[in-house]
Amino acid sequence: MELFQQLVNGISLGSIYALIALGYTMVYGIVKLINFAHGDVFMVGAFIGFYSITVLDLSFFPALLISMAACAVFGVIIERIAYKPLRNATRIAALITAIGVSLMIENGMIFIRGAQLEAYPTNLLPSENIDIFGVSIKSQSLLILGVSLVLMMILQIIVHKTKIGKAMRAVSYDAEAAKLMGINVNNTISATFAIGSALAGAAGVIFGTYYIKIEPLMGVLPGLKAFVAAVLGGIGIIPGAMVGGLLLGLIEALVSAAGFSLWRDAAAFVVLILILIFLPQGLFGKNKREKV
Amino acid sequence: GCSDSEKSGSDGDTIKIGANLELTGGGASYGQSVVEGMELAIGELNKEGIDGKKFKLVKYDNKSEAAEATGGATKLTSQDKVSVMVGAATSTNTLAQVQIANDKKIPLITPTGTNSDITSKDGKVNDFVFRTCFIDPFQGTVAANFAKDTLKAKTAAIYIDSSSDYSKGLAAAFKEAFTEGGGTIVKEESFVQKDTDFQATLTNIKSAKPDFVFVPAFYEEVGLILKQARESGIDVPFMGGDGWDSPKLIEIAGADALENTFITNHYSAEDPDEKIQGFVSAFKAKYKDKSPDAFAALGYDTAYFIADAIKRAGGDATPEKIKDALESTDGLALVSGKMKLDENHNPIKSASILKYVNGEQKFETKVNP
Amino acid sequence: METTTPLLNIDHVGIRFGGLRAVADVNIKLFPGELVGLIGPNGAGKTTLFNLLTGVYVPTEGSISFEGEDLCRLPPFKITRKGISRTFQNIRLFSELSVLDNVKVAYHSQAKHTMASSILRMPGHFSGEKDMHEKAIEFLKIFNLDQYMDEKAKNLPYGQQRRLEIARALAANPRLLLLDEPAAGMNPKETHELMDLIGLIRKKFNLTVLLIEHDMPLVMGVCERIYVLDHGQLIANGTPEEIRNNPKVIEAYLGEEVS
Amino acid sequence: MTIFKQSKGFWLSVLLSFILFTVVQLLLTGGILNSYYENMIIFMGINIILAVSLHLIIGITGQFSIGHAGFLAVGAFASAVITMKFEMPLFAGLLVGGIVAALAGMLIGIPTLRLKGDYLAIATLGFGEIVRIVFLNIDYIGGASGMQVTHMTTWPWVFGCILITILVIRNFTNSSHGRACISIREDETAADAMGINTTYYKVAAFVIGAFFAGIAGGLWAHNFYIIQPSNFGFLKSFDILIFVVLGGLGSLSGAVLAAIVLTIVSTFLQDYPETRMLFYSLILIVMMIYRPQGLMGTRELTSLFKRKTKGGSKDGNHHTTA
Amino acid sequence: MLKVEDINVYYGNIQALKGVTLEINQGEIVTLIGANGAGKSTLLKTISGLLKPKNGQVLYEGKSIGGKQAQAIVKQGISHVPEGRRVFANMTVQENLELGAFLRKDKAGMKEDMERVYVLFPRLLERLKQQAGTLSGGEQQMLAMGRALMARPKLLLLDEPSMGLAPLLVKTIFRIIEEINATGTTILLVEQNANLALSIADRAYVVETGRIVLAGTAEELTSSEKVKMAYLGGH
Ligand SMILES: Nc1ncnc2c1ncn2[C@@H]1O[C@H](COP(=O)(O)OP(=O)(O)OP(=O)(O)O)[C@@H](O)[C@H]1O
Ligand SMILES: Nc1ncnc2c1ncn2[C@@H]1O[C@H](COP(=O)(O)OP(=O)(O)OP(=O)(O)O)[C@@H](O)[C@H]1O
Ligand SMILES: [Mg+2]
Ligand SMILES: [Mg+2]
Repeated sequence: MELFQQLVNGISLGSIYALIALGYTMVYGIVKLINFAHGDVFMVGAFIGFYSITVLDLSFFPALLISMAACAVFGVIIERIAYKPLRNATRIAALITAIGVSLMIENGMIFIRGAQLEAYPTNLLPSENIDIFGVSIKSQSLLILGVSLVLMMILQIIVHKTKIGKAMRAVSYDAEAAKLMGINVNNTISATFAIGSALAGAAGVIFGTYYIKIEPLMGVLPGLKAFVAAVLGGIGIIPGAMVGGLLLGLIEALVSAAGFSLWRDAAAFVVLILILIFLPQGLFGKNKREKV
Repeated sequence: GCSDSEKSGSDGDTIKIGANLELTGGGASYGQSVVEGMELAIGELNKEGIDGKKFKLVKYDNKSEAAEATGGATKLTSQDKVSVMVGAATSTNTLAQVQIANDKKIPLITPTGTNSDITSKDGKVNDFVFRTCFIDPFQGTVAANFAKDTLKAKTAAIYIDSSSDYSKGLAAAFKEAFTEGGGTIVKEESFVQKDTDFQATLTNIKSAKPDFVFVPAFYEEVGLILKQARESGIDVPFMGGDGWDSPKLIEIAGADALENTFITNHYSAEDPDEKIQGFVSAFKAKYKDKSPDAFAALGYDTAYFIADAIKRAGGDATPEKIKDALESTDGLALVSGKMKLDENHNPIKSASILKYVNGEQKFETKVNP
Repeated sequence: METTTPLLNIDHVGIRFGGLRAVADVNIKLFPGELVGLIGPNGAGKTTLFNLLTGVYVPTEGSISFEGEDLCRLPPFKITRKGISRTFQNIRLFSELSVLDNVKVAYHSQAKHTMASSILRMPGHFSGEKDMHEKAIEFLKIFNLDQYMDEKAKNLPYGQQRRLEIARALAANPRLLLLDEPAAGMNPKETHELMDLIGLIRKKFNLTVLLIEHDMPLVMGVCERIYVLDHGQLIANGTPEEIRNNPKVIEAYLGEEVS
Repeated sequence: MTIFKQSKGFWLSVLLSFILFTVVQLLLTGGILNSYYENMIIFMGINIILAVSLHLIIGITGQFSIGHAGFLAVGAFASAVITMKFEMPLFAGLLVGGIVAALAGMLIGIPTLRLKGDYLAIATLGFGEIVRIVFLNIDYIGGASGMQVTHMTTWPWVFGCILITILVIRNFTNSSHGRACISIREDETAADAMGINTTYYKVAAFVIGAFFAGIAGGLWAHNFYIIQPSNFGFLKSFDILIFVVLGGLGSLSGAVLAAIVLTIVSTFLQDYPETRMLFYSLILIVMMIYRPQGLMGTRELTSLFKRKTKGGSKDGNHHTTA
Repeated sequence: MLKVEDINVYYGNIQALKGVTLEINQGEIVTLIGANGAGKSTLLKTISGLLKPKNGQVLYEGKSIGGKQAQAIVKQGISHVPEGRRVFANMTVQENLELGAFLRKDKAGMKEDMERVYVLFPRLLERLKQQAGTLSGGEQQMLAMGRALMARPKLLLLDEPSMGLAPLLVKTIFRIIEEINATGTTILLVEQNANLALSIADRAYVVETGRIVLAGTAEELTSSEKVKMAYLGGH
């Protein structure tokens, strides 16, 4: 029974990672940039949601939508100002910029409102415990799992079935050839950032609702974990992010359950390294050797 | 060159106080609270001044990193030549400055670093290092006795923030006192700061079926632990130390989760004591109705602690004279209680035990050292 | 020819990529000093075969031996040190390095000075580097590349980059040289010069050469024997004349009239 | 190219560095630079060593490693254990710190045999975090509270270590072995095909880089009075990475320059605690937008003083045996 | 139809085109020949908007298009099949073709053009669901051309369509180029294989180090001694 309880714990933690990882993996998949600022957009989303709820007195869903919209715009602004000038620069220069943007958002937030934390109102969504054979499942965990799954499917449909999705994949593979098809590369990349950041914003609000506590550095660790989840699943692959997130949550829960809670983060990274050594492209990545 | 400390401190009309605190990074909220308390106090003190001199606060951010704390302390002592240093808000970053304070002979006062090693280690007192708060063992012992005697707990679980010396110190003292009194520790678990999901470990604690859970940690995580613990059906009493004390704890955990929980503390913002209420309202007036936590109160007290010593030593006092004056502090009335130092530079203060009722702290009992 | 032992013996070699059998059951024997062509439609598996020979891929079936030694499962650098060196279909120079340094890298495995002697700048380092420097210049001279010596490889004109790739491959001191479409992207005049160059180095270095090309005048002009690959399998093998008239080859590769 | 020319440049740099050493030493003992500046200079020196050691791994060998703080941590704790627990002298501490870090470098070198680019980056980042968490859980070295370490690091020690680091890495880079590493950076498949044992050189780069990072760790430990696992998180790794990239990937003098400039900038910004990180990040972003190739590009400082030779590339061929 | 007037194009400090002027008339096949690095691809990229000329004019149907965004130029009817094919390897053949018609909204017309591509390249019809990256080189070239045709161009720019292809495929491709031209599409063809290019072209230009050094009808150039020596293999 306890094991089942721990599995449930792991899945509910994992779906949060998955939620953040979706946007991460989507941006990486298209732009091939490790957007370290993703976790910080997530944080901004959580705060926008918080202020919408407390200051504007909105309920959960309007706040979620406002946060998603605001983060989408924010993501596009970041891309236009910081990343766009570096499109043709080396990957590592872009990575450093992403680190810079991440620091900037964190410290900008601290500068604007201080470093103190805020607590989400606890009554936003009904929270009940569902007991099944002694295993208690929180209704909110189910909701988060459901939301992640739905978003994953929507994302998968956007990328693989819609016109903008085709444009995204074309740009991701070969931006110059995409231009020759009449695709506006700038707009397509902006759309990618908009969607990815909106997802981060949604994850922020949901995180706030679930874990209550938000603060300017809240994005750092979940951001890193989500990135690990994305890599585990095969970065750039949308269902991979989902599976990677859940897997990471399960690993962490089981390691803690075994009494090694202090080794939890290390275990996540050990698994990451092992998986990468044996499956260098992650679980779902196609093991393509470079064609010579 | 180390002999320049003679010239340190007062220059012209000002007395420089250095603050080397966690303004950014992981401990930022503690450092910022301390600064707010100190700035409030200095504002008040400067209305009168001491021997015609006013205090000037020189702030450095140690980014919550020990290395930066060392750098800041070096700068305060050799560049700014302050009379007294305040810092840091956490035990670890304070430890990083101890050697410099001793080497440069500039008093260092930590408002909130409760680790006992700060002021004395292996029986050797750090001459120039002081603190405004009580030390870890005291709180832990108080909590253990309370659990045993008042709550009649026979078994207890301890849930430690292993990234904090504070938490470990309290836990060790608790464990010793609790087992000495015949209780058993049925589970010891730990987490690290900034964790947000405690469910897996709480499931473990739940199955150990303790009568009582001791969580000596800071409110950020404690709030989440309490909430998640109650949600997963652990309804025994929880208790912690002054690290719990923040209005945010109530916001995070919610009033329901806080039922049946207790803390030991330096002070309580709800305390009707005149001095305390005076401080609380002055603080709220200055900082947009924000309620001061213990860090702010101790920051505030630290400034008065220093001012008192300088008053006694004279406005032109050298850092060494200030140190002597600090050592001889006796009966100074502060927000966090009356202050007297023992031979290890640790204040002898009483602790209060508070109980949360409907999300508010209610005075339970007072324990003297 | 039958009396000498083959320099290279490719024995029933094949490889799969997922469901695709990119190379299947290929048998090729090369004898010392030969210049042999390897042709076939796009995607026939020619480059893949080179990759198998040089250890980039490990064959899923069959074996390869060079001078009687089994090459399978050896890492690429060891195979190169055994005496097989190659160029790439898509030029792969060390683009930020100078032309001279590109050649020196290939000469590295013959260098005698150790890492320690270099770090401590012992005499061995200086003599080793000097020797390397002189050898590298020698190679560049043969290819008329010495005037570009200090230029970054990426700044070289395309045709010169192709030449540099061959020069670099030779600096690794091979007995068997594998050339993958060296004339790609060259116009007929440049191709002609390349043909002469290949002949020259073969004599000078006493090399065996296996050449992939789509340029029929080049292949037919220089090769003594030709293997034809289609869908991963050998469909023909013979002299240029035989290949030109082989109906299977015409159907799969050459088309009706050959110019 | 002759040995004579080589030694002329060599002796000149020896002379210059001797002068630099003496001037700083005199300023310190003469009290013109107070201990605040001494601290800054030492911190700068440690950063230089870190930058140069990572430069070998990323800039020269092209292995995208963002877990360098892990090696720093290993060196710091190992050396502190030697001096504090075994009460041996600083020299032994530094040496052991370097060696243990080098072993860790060999360990992390192994996954790199299969990983490339972003995947390698995240694996090394994971490695750095694992190191931190392992130290967090070792009570012998104080767990989260870390170790208190006596201050022993002085300018002569730092200077000596910088000198050795730069000499070794420069000598390595400007040799056939260094060229082998650069060829891996440029095109690993081609390097392999040219007979370069890429595995060996990748691991070698990690081992040498980690060794010097470990020495930097030893200096660090004995400068800051206290070391804790939390000092060596991934943000620290990013700091080091930023030196290397901002200096110009592939440029040793660039890495040194960036370490100096950024240490000064960061110290200067300490006076503005509320905005320091904001400025720091802004500098980073603006720098990358306007000069993505870093301060020096791939050039070396020395190439700025050399006359351009006929046919010599504008970018300078510092990788030849100059 | 297209007029390029005295354009200069730079890559950073390197000048790749120096005062190039040329003209293409409706319905022609015009070929550009020249050595590696002469600037042929640069010229095509400038016409299709991937590069911007520093000065000079590109006039298409009388209007200036020099410096316009690539997508605007595609919309006006110029399609560019780039050097090295550049198909989207991670997408299916069908998706590649659909991307070719990215800017179009007329469903019926697109369907019609799709049919036309299948007629020209029956191979592609067989492989609609296959990932483009797994096609053989020749098939990829067909796909790249089919994709460009999906934009229903009036002017088709082809950059070295025969590069790296087997002789059989080269012939097929050239036959198809003539077929496309026969249906009214004007073609600007860049080729290394000068013999072959001249054999199907109406007119030709010879490019050397960024300059047009010779121009004339295909017959004139085929018989020119200079061209024979430099580009036709000298015999
Ligand atoms: N690493 C790989 N993974 C999957 N398939 C591969 C890989 N390498 C090659 N192939 C496939 O193997 C087949 C043979 O490819 P190869 O490159 O050897 O052809 P080729 O004969 O050299 O053709 P070309 O003349 O166009 O260069 C192709 O279908 C190719 O897609
Ligand atoms: N991206 C670039 N950056 C810098 N220089 C370039 C770039 N692309 C091309 N060049 C230079 O511009 C000149 C013309 O190149 P271009 O590609 O147009 O030649 P080409 O005639 O198409 O040659 P090829 O037959 O090799 O395709 C060459 O000198 C080349 O080195
Ligand atoms: Mg090939
Ligand atoms: Mg071209």
